[in-house]
Amino acid sequence: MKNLKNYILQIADNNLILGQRLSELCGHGPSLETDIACTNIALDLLGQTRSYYQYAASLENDDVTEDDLAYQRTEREYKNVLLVEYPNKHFGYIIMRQFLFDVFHQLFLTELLSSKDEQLAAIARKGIKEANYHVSFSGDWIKRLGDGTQESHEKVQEALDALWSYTGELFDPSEYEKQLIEEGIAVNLEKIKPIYLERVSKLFAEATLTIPETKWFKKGGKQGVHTEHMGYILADLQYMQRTYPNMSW
Amino acid sequence: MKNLKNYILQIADNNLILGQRLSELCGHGPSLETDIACTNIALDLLGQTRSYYQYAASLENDDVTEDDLAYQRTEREYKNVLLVEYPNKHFGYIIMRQFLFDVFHQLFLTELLSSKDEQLAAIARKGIKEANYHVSFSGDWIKRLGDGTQESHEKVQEALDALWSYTGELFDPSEYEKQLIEEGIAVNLEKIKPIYLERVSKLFAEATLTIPETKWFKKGGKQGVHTEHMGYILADLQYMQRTYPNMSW
Amino acid sequence: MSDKEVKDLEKIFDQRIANDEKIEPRDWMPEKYRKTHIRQISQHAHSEIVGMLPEGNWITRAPSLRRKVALLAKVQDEAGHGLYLYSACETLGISREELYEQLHSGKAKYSSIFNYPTITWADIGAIGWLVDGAAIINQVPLCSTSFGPYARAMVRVCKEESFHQRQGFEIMMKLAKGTPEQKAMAQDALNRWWWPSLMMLGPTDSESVHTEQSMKWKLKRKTNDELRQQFIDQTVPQADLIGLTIPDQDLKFNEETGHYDFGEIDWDEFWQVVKGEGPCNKERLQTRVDAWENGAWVRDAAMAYAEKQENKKDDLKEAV
Amino acid sequence: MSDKEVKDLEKIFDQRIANDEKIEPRDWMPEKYRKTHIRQISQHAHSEIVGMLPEGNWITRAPSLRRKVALLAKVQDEAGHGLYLYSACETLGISREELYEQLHSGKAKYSSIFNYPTITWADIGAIGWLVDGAAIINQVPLCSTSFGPYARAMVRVCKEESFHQRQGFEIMMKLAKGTPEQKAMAQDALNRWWWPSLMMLGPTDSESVHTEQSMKWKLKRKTNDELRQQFIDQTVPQADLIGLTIPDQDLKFNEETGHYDFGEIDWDEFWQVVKGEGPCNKERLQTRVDAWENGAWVRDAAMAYAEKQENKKDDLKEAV
Repeated sequence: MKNLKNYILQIADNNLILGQRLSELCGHGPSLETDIACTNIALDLLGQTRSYYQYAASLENDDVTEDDLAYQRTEREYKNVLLVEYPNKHFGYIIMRQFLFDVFHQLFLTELLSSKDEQLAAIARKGIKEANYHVSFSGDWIKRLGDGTQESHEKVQEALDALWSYTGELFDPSEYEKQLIEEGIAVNLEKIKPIYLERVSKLFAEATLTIPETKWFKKGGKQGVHTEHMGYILADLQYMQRTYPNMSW
Repeated sequence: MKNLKNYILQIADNNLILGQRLSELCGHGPSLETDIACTNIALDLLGQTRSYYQYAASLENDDVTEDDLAYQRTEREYKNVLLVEYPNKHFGYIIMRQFLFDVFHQLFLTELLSSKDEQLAAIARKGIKEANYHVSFSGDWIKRLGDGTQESHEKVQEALDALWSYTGELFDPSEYEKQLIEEGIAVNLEKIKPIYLERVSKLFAEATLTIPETKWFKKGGKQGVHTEHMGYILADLQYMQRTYPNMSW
Repeated sequence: MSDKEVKDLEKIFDQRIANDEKIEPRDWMPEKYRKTHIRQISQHAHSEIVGMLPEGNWITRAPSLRRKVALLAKVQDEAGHGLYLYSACETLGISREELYEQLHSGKAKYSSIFNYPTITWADIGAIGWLVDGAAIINQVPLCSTSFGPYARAMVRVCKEESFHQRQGFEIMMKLAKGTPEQKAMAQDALNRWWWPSLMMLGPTDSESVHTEQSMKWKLKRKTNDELRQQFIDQTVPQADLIGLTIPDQDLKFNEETGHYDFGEIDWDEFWQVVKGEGPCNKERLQTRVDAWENGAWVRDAAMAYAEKQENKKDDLKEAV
Repeated sequence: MSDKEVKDLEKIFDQRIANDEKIEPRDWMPEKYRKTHIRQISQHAHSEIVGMLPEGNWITRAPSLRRKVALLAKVQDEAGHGLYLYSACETLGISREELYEQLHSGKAKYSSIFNYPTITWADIGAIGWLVDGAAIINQVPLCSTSFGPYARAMVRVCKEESFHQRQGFEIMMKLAKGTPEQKAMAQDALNRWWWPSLMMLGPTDSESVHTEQSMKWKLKRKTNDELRQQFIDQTVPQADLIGLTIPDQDLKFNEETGHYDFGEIDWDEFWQVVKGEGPCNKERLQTRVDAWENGAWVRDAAMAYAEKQENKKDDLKEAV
């Protein structure tokens, strides 16, 4: 049960933090249309977040709510991968972060459909259509930026160079994840990794982008060892709940 | 007593928030020497902040500490002027904000020396030497930037254009301030305003900078109506105290 | 065209409007009608876009997941409204770029209310309740305005605005019925947003330009002061219902007129904000300009990519 | 100069060092001595400057005013150390700009420990206690190194470092004696910083280059492994004192040697971080580069202003 709860939080935290990062953008996008599209993705991710946290909360005692899980943990208790914390330096980073996550997310949810845990499978069923849209949106933009102008090519290549070393962690199972893979509940990351690499490589080739050679990948998020950005994300995210504890909004 | 406490907080909050803004810079200055100098000013301001809060805390019951006053109020309870919240957009803004505050601060502390409140006069006595140094540091930089290169001139003029409308509030007494001015405790702002205008005008002329024509000045800080930056400043400032309440560090 | 011909066309045009017929983009219209509509519709579109910013300021700090999602969706709706309205405006022969240029240069205006800062969570409730409330009162009559694309856009906008207004009121109600701190937060927001909301309905009739012409074109059906009275009459009982106090000592129900009498509005503040010296005017505009300028390379890339794809298609055709 | 003459000078030079005389900037020195010192002193200076960043990350969030002021002062001290050390390095005939250029291009190294993130307040304690502790062990012998300016800079640095180390230990002690959450925070920081601190003392002797030459020039007095043992022997009892557990299952006092035996260091991680792939290498360097580039216009302005003032003086002289 503890493993399951940790696993749900791990999935949910990815969505929460990426949704939070995207929602910082709302009103600041490069065009109204992209602004609306990025907000849509944020809304999808936060919607899924709520389903996961509600499920995780149901595994605890009756007093625990989705908001307790979203807002009341300390930084070391969040289990999201480091990739989703990366700042919105410019639109190239935003889209690259999104694409690297979306391809994973689509494969992940597709596998989660056949989880032995019915609740997780049900959440995945709802999420997969959204993930399909996300990957097509971010993938299209990777092509536009990669094969657009010289400037856009350089900017999105710079983002790929910076972000690629964060992708290893997506496929690096935590201890509780390993056990749940054995039990047929968690997604077998080894299975989806080669498909991931194939898909992103194909699209990057089309977008005239080059994956940097990387010997060492960054990790730590699943163990709660985050980047220095995380503290600032949480300071804003938790501001109200921390400043006005135990109130209902 | 309530008026006095509010007045002390008003002074202290200016120092705290400006000190906080300056300390964001530490490690990011345009040169090691300016980095060290800005940190020095931040240290002076935060040191004074502590004296004020300790004094204000002593007016309450024994349980209240300087940290309660610094960290445990809500945004609407902080009384600093809006000027000190302005973000560190670039070094021109940092120095302009500093200079506009420092000239005021020096005049203010000089007057506070003769406050009927001995404790305030004592704090002013300690602070005045520091303020003298601050105004000479920021004034020198205003000259360098204003009369340096074309680029630096434009940048610091841009900062002056943006910040000038925040200076009116420095001389706009709050209700409790007015009463304390009557009682000879608070600084008579009308007295120092013309000297302020003369001093800054003289230095700006030397620095080849132009004060923008301004009919309306911004205010609200003394009444706790801050800029939208304030919430984010407090989210970081209060993070630890809010996340881990009632602990000693 | 001779002056006489133009006069005749104008007569027919006026008659069509009087008959409640819709004017469509391809129909003949007087130049002044076109210009006035470009000004008003774009101003309205700009208000939606700039209006995203004060509320957007609380998305990352919303106090619960439910509120966060609702707020994000609301701000997104405003982007959508901006999109409809810019499209309606473009049918009058002006490009989106030109419209943005007018906004960014300060030539075009947007609703002054968005130059106030959102400093507590309750401000999000107050904006939904009061600002959207006043907007609806301004906008409902526009659903049957004479220019077709504008009228149709307004039908969609108003539907969503009503939803937003209820949502805002619900936030306020929840706060007003919450802890003492929450109630104080709600009251404080009402105190700060009440007067600016009244100003949203425009300058008082004696100061207002354009009114007569706008009435004829159905860009306006009631005067500013009538709309303001309607807003007050509608809102005061809502405040009573949730136990909040309208910050106006002169506010009193007048049994004779059946309306609330109210205190004097600080028109000096109104003009200060309209003239660009409100608390956030500079920041709001700068934020829009920054978003646009920082996005230039992205828009250029999309254009360059589309061209490349087009060329590829052409090459393919030639090869066939 | 003939080879023979150089050899003679070298002999005298070596003798002076052996006699514990100080070498001063204007003295003759072998080119290799100069180069090695530029490398080591600048690396040391860069470490101070980059080292400001992980701790600087907590200044705005320090949990009390007292801690905030102390931390700010500490980070400022590091800037001061950087300043002394750059000055010492400049006496060897290299400019500050060149030194920065070496840092920014990745040619020069800085201490790898600063490529780990500070993710809780306890990390500030751990850095003071462990990282400054290890630094002191590295640095104390340098107070009597052969190159005068370096030795004198180190005297000042070491004095302040000891103060910082006590301050860090005091933060840890306070946490360890605080609430269970605080104690857990302290233990967690110790767990994360322990091994990187051991790595700070450099690669194990068999992997270490430069050692022999450095010993001769008194840039080194003990081997890396000896220093590491000294650090461990000194630190373990301190951890015991405040009730924290060193995260090493193999750690055990060896009655025979009088030292602590300890577990194996993950040298793979060490080389990963040294080679630029640690958690924060890219961010740290980018932050320094950004600060430098964003400051260019400020430095240019200061220069231009100084020139103008100089010209004015000259004009004045001519006029007289």
